[in-house]
Amino acid sequence: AQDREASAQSSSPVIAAFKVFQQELDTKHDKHERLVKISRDVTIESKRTIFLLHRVTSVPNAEDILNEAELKLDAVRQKIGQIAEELRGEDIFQFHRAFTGGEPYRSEPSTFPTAIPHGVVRHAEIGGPLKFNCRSKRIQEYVEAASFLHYIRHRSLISLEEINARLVFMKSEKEDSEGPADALQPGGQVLTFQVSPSDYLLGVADLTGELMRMCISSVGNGDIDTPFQLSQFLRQIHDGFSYIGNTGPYEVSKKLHVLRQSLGKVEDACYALRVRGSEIPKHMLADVFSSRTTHMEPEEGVV
Amino acid sequence: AQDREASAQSSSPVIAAFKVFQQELDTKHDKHERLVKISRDVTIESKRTIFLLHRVTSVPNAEDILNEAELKLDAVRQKIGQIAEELRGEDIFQFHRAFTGGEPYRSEPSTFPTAIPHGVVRHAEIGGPLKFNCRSKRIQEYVEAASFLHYIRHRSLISLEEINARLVFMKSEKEDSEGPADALQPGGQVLTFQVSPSDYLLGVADLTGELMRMCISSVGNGDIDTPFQLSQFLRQIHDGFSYIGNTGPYEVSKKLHVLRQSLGKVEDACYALRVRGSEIPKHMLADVFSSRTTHMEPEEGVV
Amino acid sequence: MSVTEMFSHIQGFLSADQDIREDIRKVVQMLEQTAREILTVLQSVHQPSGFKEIPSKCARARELFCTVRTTIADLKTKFPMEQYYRFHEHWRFVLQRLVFLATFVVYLETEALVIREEVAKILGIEVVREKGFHLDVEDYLAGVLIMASELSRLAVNSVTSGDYTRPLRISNFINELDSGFRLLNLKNDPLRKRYDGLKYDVKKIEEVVYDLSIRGLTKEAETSGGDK
Amino acid sequence: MSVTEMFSHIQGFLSADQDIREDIRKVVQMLEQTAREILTVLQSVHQPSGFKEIPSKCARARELFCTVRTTIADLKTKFPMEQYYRFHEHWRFVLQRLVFLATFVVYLETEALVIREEVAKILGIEVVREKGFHLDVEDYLAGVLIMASELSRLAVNSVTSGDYTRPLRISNFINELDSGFRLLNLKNDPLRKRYDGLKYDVKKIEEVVYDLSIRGLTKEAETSGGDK
Amino acid sequence: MSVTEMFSHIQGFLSADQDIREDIRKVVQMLEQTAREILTVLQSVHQPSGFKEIPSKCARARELFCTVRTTIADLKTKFPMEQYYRFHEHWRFVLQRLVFLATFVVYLETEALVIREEVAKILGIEVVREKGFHLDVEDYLAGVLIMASELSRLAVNSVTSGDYTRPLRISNFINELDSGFRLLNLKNDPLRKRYDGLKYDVKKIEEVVYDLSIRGLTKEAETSGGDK
Amino acid sequence: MSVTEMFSHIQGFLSADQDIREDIRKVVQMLEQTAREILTVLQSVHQPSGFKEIPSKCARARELFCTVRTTIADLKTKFPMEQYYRFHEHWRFVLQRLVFLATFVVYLETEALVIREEVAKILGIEVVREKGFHLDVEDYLAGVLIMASELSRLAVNSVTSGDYTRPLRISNFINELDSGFRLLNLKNDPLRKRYDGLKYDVKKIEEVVYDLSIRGLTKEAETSGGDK
Amino acid sequence: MSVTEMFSHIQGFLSADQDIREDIRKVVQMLEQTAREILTVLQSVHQPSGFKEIPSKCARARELFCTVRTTIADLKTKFPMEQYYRFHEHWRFVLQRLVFLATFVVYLETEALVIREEVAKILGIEVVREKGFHLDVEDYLAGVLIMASELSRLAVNSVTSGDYTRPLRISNFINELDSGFRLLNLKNDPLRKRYDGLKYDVKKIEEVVYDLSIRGLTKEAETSGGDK
Amino acid sequence: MSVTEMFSHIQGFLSADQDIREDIRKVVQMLEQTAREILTVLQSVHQPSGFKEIPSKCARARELFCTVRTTIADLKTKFPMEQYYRFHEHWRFVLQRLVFLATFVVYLETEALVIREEVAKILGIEVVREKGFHLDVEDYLAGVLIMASELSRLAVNSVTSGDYTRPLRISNFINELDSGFRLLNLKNDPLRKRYDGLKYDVKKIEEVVYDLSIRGLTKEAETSGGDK
Ligand SMILES: [Mn+2]
Ligand SMILES: [Mn+2]
Repeated sequence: AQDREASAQSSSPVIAAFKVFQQELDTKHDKHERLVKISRDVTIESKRTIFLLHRVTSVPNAEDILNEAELKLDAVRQKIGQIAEELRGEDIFQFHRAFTGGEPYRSEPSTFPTAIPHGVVRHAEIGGPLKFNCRSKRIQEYVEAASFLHYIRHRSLISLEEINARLVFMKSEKEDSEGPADALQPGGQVLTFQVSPSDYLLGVADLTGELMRMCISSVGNGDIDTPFQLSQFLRQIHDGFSYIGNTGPYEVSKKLHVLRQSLGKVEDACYALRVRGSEIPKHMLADVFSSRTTHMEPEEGVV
Repeated sequence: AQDREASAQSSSPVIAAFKVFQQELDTKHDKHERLVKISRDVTIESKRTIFLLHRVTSVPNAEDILNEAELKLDAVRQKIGQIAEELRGEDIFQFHRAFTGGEPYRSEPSTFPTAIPHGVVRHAEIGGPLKFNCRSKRIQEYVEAASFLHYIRHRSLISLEEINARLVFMKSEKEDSEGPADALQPGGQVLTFQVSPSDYLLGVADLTGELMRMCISSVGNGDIDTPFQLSQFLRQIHDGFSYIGNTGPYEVSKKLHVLRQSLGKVEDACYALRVRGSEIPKHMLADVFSSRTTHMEPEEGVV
Repeated sequence: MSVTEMFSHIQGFLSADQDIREDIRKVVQMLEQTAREILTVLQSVHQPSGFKEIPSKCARARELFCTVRTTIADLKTKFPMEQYYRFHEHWRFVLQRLVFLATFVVYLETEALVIREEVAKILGIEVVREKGFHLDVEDYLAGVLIMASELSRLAVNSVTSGDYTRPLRISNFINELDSGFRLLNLKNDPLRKRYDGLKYDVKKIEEVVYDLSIRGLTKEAETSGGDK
Repeated sequence: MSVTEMFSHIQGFLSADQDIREDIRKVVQMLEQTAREILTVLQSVHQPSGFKEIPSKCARARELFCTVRTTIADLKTKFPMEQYYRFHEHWRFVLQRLVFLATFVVYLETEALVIREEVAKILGIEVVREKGFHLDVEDYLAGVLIMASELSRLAVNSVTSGDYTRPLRISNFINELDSGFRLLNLKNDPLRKRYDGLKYDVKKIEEVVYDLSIRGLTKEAETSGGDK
Repeated sequence: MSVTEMFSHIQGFLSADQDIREDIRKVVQMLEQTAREILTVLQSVHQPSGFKEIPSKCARARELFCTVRTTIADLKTKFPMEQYYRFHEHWRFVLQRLVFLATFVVYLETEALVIREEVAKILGIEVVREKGFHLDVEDYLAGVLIMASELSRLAVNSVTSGDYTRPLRISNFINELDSGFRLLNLKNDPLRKRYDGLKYDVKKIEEVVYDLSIRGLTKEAETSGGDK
Repeated sequence: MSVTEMFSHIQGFLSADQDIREDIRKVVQMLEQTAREILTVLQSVHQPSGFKEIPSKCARARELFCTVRTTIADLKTKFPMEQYYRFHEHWRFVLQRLVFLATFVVYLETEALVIREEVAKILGIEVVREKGFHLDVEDYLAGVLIMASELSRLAVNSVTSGDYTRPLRISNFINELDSGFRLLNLKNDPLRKRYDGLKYDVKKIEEVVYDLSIRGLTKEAETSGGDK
Repeated sequence: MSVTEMFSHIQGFLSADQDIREDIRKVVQMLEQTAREILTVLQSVHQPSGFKEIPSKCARARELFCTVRTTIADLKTKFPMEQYYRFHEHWRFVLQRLVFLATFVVYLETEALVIREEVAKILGIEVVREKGFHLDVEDYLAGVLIMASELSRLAVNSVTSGDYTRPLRISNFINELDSGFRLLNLKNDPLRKRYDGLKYDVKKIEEVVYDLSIRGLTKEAETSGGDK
Repeated sequence: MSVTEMFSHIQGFLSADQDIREDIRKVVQMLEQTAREILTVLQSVHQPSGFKEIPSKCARARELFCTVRTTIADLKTKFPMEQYYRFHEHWRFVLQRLVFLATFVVYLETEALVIREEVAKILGIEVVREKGFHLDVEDYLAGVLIMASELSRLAVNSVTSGDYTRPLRISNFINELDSGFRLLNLKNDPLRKRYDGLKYDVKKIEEVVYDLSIRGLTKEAETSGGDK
């Protein structure tokens, strides 16, 4: 559509230069659109996994749910693999590129007042479209889901290394458009995706909210061990975050407040259990709950 | 509908007391609703008058419009008379009552931090429904309209006393439900409505925005005297407000900024006229415009 | 009159107004001070040992209300009475606090809701608008709602102090209050917002009564409470 | 059509819109009034004496729903139906309250969750968007969640009134609701926030059940509750 | 229907809504693309050489409006028509841009204000709400105001290109528009704000006319402009 | 002096100021680091096993306060002392945290409120303004209020750990603090806001004591707690 | 020292502080009053007739600065000097206004930038921090920037009053100021924000000069302005 | 690995990152300083006498770009090159300023748009991402847009200096730029926002050309401009 006008001016070197820019920008935009699409799925599927995992507190056979969650997370990892693949041609060594935008330094320049002045209205910074903020939120969502599953399985905190270890991909076959020659290169075709420490940290911070929800549900379902375990675990995470304090990324301090509230709710729940439990001996307590659980099973067993 | 439950408890002195409160509050609410309805008309009609007055710059016979505006304002005054009437039984000497809410001290307690603490969430101040904020805005709107008309007629600022002098009402006849005996009382049945100095001031502040619009329109319509007159007048008002500074009601300082912008726009318009006018001798300038005006008249004359 | 003259004229109005407000603020600060003192006196009822002292504490509070009356008398002199609502915001907050304190004292003394007329008398003010410095219904009701919240706290602390009958009486009283408020057609105003808080107080007290019920302590209470 | 004519014509449109909103507001106020009355009727179930009266109270509430249907019928006449979402915000709040009241009445009558179709019928509105004034899924769910919170309060007060079976039944019901909500993929919207509150209702009810269990009152309940 | 079934059913509703919004967004992006292309075509009228090409450029723009109609036709299929206002925000901005472009094309062709009915036809949509995807008055007026601002720029560039008659014609046209808007009782909404900008456009054009007048270029224009 | 010379001169001032602030920021970061370490040490009291370790943890915290004193001594050298308030904002936050930590340590050791003079000594600073780097009353009070909130958490966790006497002692302590604060005439400042939070802490702790009372656990506590 | 004693003691501190602030506020209000009067005097230069009166207006303003000096002398007595920055916020705003007024007076008199030392003398305060109540560099610069903005207004109004030479002189002055500011390494603070505004003033004045140039009015100015 | 260990592990990462950022910030401050100096040199072109000095000023600016290259070379050593985008935000702003300055210098020298490759060379950086520290298209375009705004100012000041041909040349140049930008499919990003500002620059320059046209000064310019 723009050809006509453009051709009229095609002699101009400026227009010629801008045609090159047009191509470069469009290529970026397209890749960006693809990445957004893929990574949106990462969010959605991670959120669904978390939702699914919450059912663990109310069904008799948790293992089924854990397996289903594992499958869902496999699919998410596939998507992350696609992102890595997508970025491979761009920047062969590091894949931070598409995710640095998620570092706090973009959205909150006020933490670095020297580098990015505020007042200049017309001279505000101009960002490339590829380094946007939301994508790393998506990776944080994956961290949240993966660490939630890990906690339910192992009752421990997954490490950054463990997270990253599962984000190593073999070159996917569908990319054959680049020619089979690539695939023949010996040993080189391994893609890795590195979750940044900040994203890991923020994902773990979000995890605490889910753990709090799980604790409340557990109490609601008569599970008396989980809350105490959770309060211990949450306290450790809370102490960890206190230790990092305001040296971490900007959002951490914001999330610290929510984390503190979650911890308070879990501590309150443990307190309530203890106080109520104080009225009869402990062994009886367990009886009470086990009888209640069996009482409820028939209904739930159908699911 | 509530009778049944209420009757069951009618023996309770608490319920009895609350029935009294119910009546008192409902009476207030009803009066409030009526006042809101009347004073909403005050706003709407004042705004319409201002709108109408703006046409003065574009039509040949301004007098018609001024008379129409005068009629509209008479109607507004009627409404204000109704408000005064409505409040008469309430508070025989002063009618500030229904309008104090419009004083800034309600909406912005921060200016009086001692009296009205902020932090106490559950103990926030509780206001009666009758003293709400918007009503004096409505009176300000009337001040704006009345002073606009006055300016166009007399090229001067209407005083608070002149405003209030036109808000003296004889007891309206429709209130005969109160018995004719009232009407017979000699000389006593005069109602006055007092616009507060703050409302006057804020109305005048708003006037400046309309004057700026009028100035821009005047330039647009080739009127070269009005802008210079207006800039003089606006400067006087601006100096007046500067003189009052932050000793006035809270909103004044907020409006001062807008006022300054309006003055700047008017000064720019005068500047533009002067600069353009500098290119030919003054008497020719007048010719140019008068020829243009006649050129346009035939079309507009139809309206 | 020139524009400049008109503005100095208006400026005169404004300064006079500011002076009045300054005077009012000072008196209101004194009222707040006394209100805080009364509160401190009454806080002791939440202490385990506090129940026995209720009569003496109430007496002490009543004394302090003398000071309140004197200060309010002073406040009345600071502005023309027919402009009550012009300056209402300045004392509205403290007035509601004082209503709370007055209703709380009377509740402690009689376990009944004190009527508006009585509160007005305690504060040395009028009920009817036309008569001068008066107590608005809304301010009265706001004070009553603050008291309701204090009573939910009292219910909790009564149990701690081993008094199992008081929560039941408080529960009845609060339920009656709640029914009363439900008769009112509250608009979307601050009073409505505060009334929404009453639900939490009702719920809290219901839970206290529940705790007593399930442990059979209410029966005990009924028995022993009969001779109260 | 001259420019002037065209603009006069347009002015007509603009005024009409404001009038519509004014009309809607008035009807919505009437709906709020009736909703409050229904609530007052139903509140009595929390009273010790209230359980026996449930049938009569529900009947009374059902009567008031007639008024609701009439008022909503009136509301429908105030604007063209295809502009439902243009004015949705005006009645969203009261609609959710009415859903709560309807689901609560039906729960009290049948101890079952009333489906959306049924609620729509009680309110005299549609389920399917295309058919006109309808009940959005989100509004239905919001109303259900308000009811859940009311039920946790009911569980507490049942015990106070000596009814030990009701909490168990409520517990089962709420657990089923909770399972249902878990099936939904809620975004981070107001509904999600409200749903998070459900967990606390579940917890509260569970604590009541627990309190009954450790005292052996559930067994008593099962025995005596059999004849319900 | 069991609670579980019901909730699965509801989940379907919620997903569907998100899908609709996603679909709408995509089509709207295509509309924005075409709008930009039309703008590029029309921009050339500001060039010195551009005036002669107006007919051909308008023709080209008209062709692109075919694409607009096709895309809007596609947009209409993405959601049930009675939910127009549910999703209005998604296309409001681009719709106003398209109105601007349509009114600008027609102005260039005929130097007259195109009425809403005609704009609606160019965009392939309705005028009357009831009939489906339509053009709101507010959106129409917003588009007209964008055009007014473009015309003030055109007046300036006409002079640069040596066309001294066009500014006079634009001046009359804009004055008529301004009179039209004065008939409207605009609230303090975005439209009012945009309308305030019109005064500056009027002023700018008037200054151009003034500049021409004092140099006697308007008479020249009247003479030479007669053969237009 | 030319304009250029004057501005170069001024730039000298500005750079010097920026350097000072840079220096202060670095030292303050170190203080924050140490404060975080002390907090980590003290957090362990919330652990079930933490009560026995209180003495050793407090001793460890006391050691870290040596580092605090050294760092603050360093901070004092970074700017002229009469400009304390020029740079106050830089360290105000961490200073309040340190006050909290100091008052918390002393509370854990002695269950008493440490006075300002003592806190100043622990931090190695002055009490009197004129003497140099000092502890403002407001900062001291802010720190005390942070501790109050930590104590309400401690009361909860004590019960979880099976210590039923501590909440009673905390309750008394907090009530005393509350009475103290009621003596203050706080303005509408951050401190006032924080003080409003104290009411919630008081209420929270009262509810803990209530929960213990109604289950007879306070008597148990009194018996077993007698030998404390 | 008991908790009560300690808090009474602290209350003493707080009252003293509040009293100081109250005293400062009163004096600052007087300063604001005088500043407003000076402004009113100087505003007249924007009037068409104002240029001739510049000398007499400046003289009048100089007289009012005597009052300023007296009032500031009074202000100095209200607080211990080493706490200058503790209360800085109270007078910072008015101080910047006064700097603006002083620099503006001197500009009108001499068309030159007055240095900080001179401004300090006009206000009767120190330049060097250590010596007492002084003029901070930042406050001086802020005042200068307010003046720059006033000058851009003056350039416009000069033209309106038929003085075509003044804008040229203002343009040179402002450009020099701009170069001066470009020497400064401003942080992201309020000053930086205000400095960004200077760019707009520069541009505005350049456009005034442009308007004069293109109409040959600067040459006219140069001719007639030569005898100035 | 315990939770504590894991967090100190992460803390290590974060500190390392902070250190790098601190280093980068310092170098970036130096770049900003030099950029400000170049700007001061180039500002003189807006002065009446400035046009003759363009060559010498450009030469001086070119010298300062040596410093820029050295500083950027230093910057490159502060972080691993493959993490360019990790730290991009720190230098993005100053880089865009430097691009502006480079394109402005070249425009003054040649009146042509300097291509990205050339700008990269002037700054001593790469064009291709893979090769190291490079110049993003977006940053290049942003710098070009800042220059466009500076050119609109230059057009105004050219007229003041009596150069009537330059505005025409600038107008053509800017129009070409505008066409170029319209080819780009800009998303809703900061670049898009800044591009929206270009419209104002185009309009401003059009008005300057208009002013020249209506006074017949363009013809004069064309005649005398031919020998340029
Ligand atoms: Mn989450
Ligand atoms: Mn207005």
